[in-house]
Amino acid sequence: MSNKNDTYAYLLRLGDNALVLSQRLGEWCGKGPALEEDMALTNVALDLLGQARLWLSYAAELAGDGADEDSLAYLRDADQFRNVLLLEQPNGNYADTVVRQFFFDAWHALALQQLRVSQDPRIAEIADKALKEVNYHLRRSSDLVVRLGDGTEISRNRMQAAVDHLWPYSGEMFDADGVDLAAAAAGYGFDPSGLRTEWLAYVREVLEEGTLKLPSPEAWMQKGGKQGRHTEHLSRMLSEMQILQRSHPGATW
Amino acid sequence: MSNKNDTYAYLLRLGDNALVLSQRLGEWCGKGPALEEDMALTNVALDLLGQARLWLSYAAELAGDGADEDSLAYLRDADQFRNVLLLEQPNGNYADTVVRQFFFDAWHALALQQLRVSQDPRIAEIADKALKEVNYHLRRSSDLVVRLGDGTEISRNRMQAAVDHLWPYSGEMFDADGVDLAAAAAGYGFDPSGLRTEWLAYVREVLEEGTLKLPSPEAWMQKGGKQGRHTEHLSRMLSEMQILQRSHPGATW
Amino acid sequence: DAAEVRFQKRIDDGIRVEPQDWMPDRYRKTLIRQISQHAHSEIVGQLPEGNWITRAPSLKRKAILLAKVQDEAGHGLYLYSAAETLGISRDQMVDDLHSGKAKYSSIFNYPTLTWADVGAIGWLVDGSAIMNQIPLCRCSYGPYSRAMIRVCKEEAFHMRQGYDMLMSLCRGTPEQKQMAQDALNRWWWPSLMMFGPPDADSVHSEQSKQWKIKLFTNDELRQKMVDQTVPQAEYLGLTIPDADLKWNAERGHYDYGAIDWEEFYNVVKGNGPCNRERIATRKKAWDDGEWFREALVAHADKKSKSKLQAAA
Amino acid sequence: DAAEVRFQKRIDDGIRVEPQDWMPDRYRKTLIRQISQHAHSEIVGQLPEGNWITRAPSLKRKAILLAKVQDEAGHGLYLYSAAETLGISRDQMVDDLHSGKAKYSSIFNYPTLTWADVGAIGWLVDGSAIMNQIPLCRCSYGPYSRAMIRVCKEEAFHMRQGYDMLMSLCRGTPEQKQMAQDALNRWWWPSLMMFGPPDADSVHSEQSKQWKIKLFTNDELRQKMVDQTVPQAEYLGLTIPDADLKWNAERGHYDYGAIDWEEFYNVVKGNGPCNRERIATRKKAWDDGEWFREALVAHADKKSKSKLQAAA
Repeated sequence: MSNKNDTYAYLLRLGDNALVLSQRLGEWCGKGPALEEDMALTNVALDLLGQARLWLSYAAELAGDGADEDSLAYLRDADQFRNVLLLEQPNGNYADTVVRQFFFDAWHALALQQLRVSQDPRIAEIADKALKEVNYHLRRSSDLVVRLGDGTEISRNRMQAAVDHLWPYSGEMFDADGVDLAAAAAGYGFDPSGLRTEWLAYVREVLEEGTLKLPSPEAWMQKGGKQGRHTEHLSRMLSEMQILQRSHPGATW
Repeated sequence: MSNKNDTYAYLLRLGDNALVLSQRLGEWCGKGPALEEDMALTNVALDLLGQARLWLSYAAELAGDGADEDSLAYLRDADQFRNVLLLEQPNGNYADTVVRQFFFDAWHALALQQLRVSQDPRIAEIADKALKEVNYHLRRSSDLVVRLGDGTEISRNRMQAAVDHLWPYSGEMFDADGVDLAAAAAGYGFDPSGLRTEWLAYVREVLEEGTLKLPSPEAWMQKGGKQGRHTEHLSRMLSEMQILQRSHPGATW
Repeated sequence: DAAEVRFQKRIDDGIRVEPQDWMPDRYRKTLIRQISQHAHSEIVGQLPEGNWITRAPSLKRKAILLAKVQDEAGHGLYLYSAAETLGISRDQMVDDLHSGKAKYSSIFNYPTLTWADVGAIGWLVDGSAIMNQIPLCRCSYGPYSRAMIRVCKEEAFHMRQGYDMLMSLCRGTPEQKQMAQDALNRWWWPSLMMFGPPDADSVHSEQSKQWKIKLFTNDELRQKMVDQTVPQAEYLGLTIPDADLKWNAERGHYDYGAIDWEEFYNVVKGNGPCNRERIATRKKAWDDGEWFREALVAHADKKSKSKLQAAA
Repeated sequence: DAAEVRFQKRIDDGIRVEPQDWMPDRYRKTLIRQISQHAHSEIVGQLPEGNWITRAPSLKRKAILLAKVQDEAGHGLYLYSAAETLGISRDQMVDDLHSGKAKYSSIFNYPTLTWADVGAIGWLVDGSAIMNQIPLCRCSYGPYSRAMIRVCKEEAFHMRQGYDMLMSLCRGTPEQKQMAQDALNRWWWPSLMMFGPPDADSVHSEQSKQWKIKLFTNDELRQKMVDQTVPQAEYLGLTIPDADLKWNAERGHYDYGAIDWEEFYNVVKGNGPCNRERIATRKKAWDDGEWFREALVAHADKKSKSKLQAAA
């Protein structure tokens, strides 16, 4: 049962990452900077939402207390969410949205490669499906980082500001705690600290191509999201997301 | 009982006007354009909140079904709110906030003068107390309209844009329906259409002193708030305002 | 004019007009107006439903809604492309939308006040849209007719999803059912107005019919919509807000009450509840995105220059 | 220096220094730093609690919170005025805040994550603030001491309100009580850090004591705070997150665990959870308000000109 609890906690992180980022992307709907971009962004939002549903449904099964994807999404308070802080940061201008996505996609692809060979076949299966989508997300966000970085002076400045501003939220993705180590030891997950070198190398390469500067890898990093200590943004996001379920307890939609 | 229902509906309008505007003003807290202005604005928010509590408490007593000020504020959906559309409009830039306040204050003072001689002694008492506060609100917002209108070119443009943009929401305050006419007939309320001439004269005078143009009094006016048909803004405002009560049914705070 | 006669003859023979073909200037202009208006409606139409994406009450419904709004962007894209074949640029069309010169469907100037409105839009608004668009799959201008075929397939799907959403509400709690009824009350009349003014008052109609870019009259389509929708409402257990609505066995159609055309023209004129906001939202998105679009162009220029230099 | 000796003698005799009096430059600078930092703390301190005004769960609590945040703005105002008597302008102080040159209390770089945090701030943060400020009511600089008297009265009221808010939560549902415990867990250590570094590491202290602008050491005040708070937590039924906390009968005080000073210095350095956001929020408010402030000045200029003309 302790093992099941660890797996549950592990799945929540994967599901909440996808759910929270998808929710943020959904805020852009109909308001993006170009029609094609709107559609591509919604595609990413949809992929992530689909992944969130798979992770959370599996978590709900393990919890086995009548939970389902919706009760997990709509009836937990902010301190029960386990996404990394990076993903709950507000959309800001579009440069902030692109950089947030790029930092996460680069990690997400590496993470899913690990999970694809998980000893939990259900996790491996979800990761395999998700990886195909995330490879596309990463190509897209990397491409945007290059084009917007090496675009106009305005776009370079906005992108560099976004990189600098979001950088302190990038470290948490590699910060292993007990839940991660239990997952790695049991073979259904991995130790995220092992991904940092590869992530840094990739991010550095793409930023350089976009004429952007990588901030110091030794900079202080914010953390807490994976343990449920979030920024002030998450509870506001959830108040909007959850209001209907909270206002109509027990209703089916 | 039909009479009691009419009075209840009438009180909700008074209470919701005060509550919704107070909620909007609360969003500025700590973020206003100058320290003294922040404090004055919070004063107005506090006055309105106090008035809302008096009106809603009285309404709850009439409802007599265990309702109280908090159940009315926190457990009604948007279509049960009866405030005019003007007051739920977003804060915008500070000019929008000032003009929204000015249009309402000018009506509010006239309305409370009527209600102060209501044949319902409870209404008369609340109105008498509120009027003292609202006279100050009106002096303050009128003064700001003059100073910001006749300030710089930028401030005049912003103020005129705010006046033009909010103008179509001003007519609803004078639009009498069955609830108003029942109140006027029974002597506990008044017919709001009777206030329009005086309101227009006052608003015109202040705008002129602020070198601002009065839009056409014949312009098309939006309405529906008094009957529960709101703009898209209200439900968003309420999702934030109500989230804790909705998430913890039955809890005491 | 001989060319016009030949043009009309081809249309009468059911031959599609293609971009490179000669066409009368008025045909081109009418189509640009019609197609761009349709494209703008898809783009502006994202906003009322998009208003509920962040608040969708289940993850499944959220996914359906996201996909739907994305489809609308896609429809906008095909339709802008179809209009571009007539010699107008997308930037020009966007400018015309923002300046108020071009119109979009007035229905999107009504607010979405509850979650049930998302269902009602799918059922009624997409329902009316399909009724309008199915005949256009056979219209005389090739690119438009092909775009319509693709659009109609997706719209039919959206309509079923909207109906299904309302079905859940109508089988749910009393509050949910009330939400559905309230949405029907608010969306019914505007949906009927979507077909445009009564035939008697309709401009452009005769010529458009002859050119086969309009195949049924407004009133014909409106009647079809009423006939299709009444039994659907009955099945949901909802009441259509029209005291004059009743089956007319003689006509084989439902009779329905008088439409408030004053409201219609008023909303068209700019006085709807959301006209100002819809355009302001789109304009802000466009203005805020300017640096983004400029950067992509600047980057592409750099790349093509460096390719040229490499080639030289 | 004879003037300095006379100055110190007056202070030793308990005579208040007033703005027009001669004072050593370092006294002036130290006070400007201390008072403006205090003023900035009031202003920035509006933000974490202000975060919950729109979500306060009852109208009564909303009114209390609004009034409290307003009081903080008022405190900021008196304190800026007190600092201005020392020859610095408010605009200069605001600039120094925005540029990062001036500090504010690091506690406001922690986020308010639940409603219970509002109560915890009142109880613990205002509690620590009062502990710091009560002695300052007797400090040597007149305007500062008078501002402190007024501030302390209101802060004591805020502290009681915060405690009362937590009392409601602790007597409420298990979720509410958990919320209160979680808030205590997160705010306890930062509140103790508010008194500043341990005496051994504290700069400025000796001279400030001599000048009577600091009357107790950091550690003395911190001990007072612990002693006062432990029984209050017990009464609420909450557990202070310190395994080493226990009554020391010999000392007549509570012993408490080691404070993580690395965290403290890290937050002071700018790495707290909200440093960047707090300043960004204030700076945005200031920048967005520029047209407003300029307009008021422009209007006042016009009025005084027209008065002059009328008089001429």
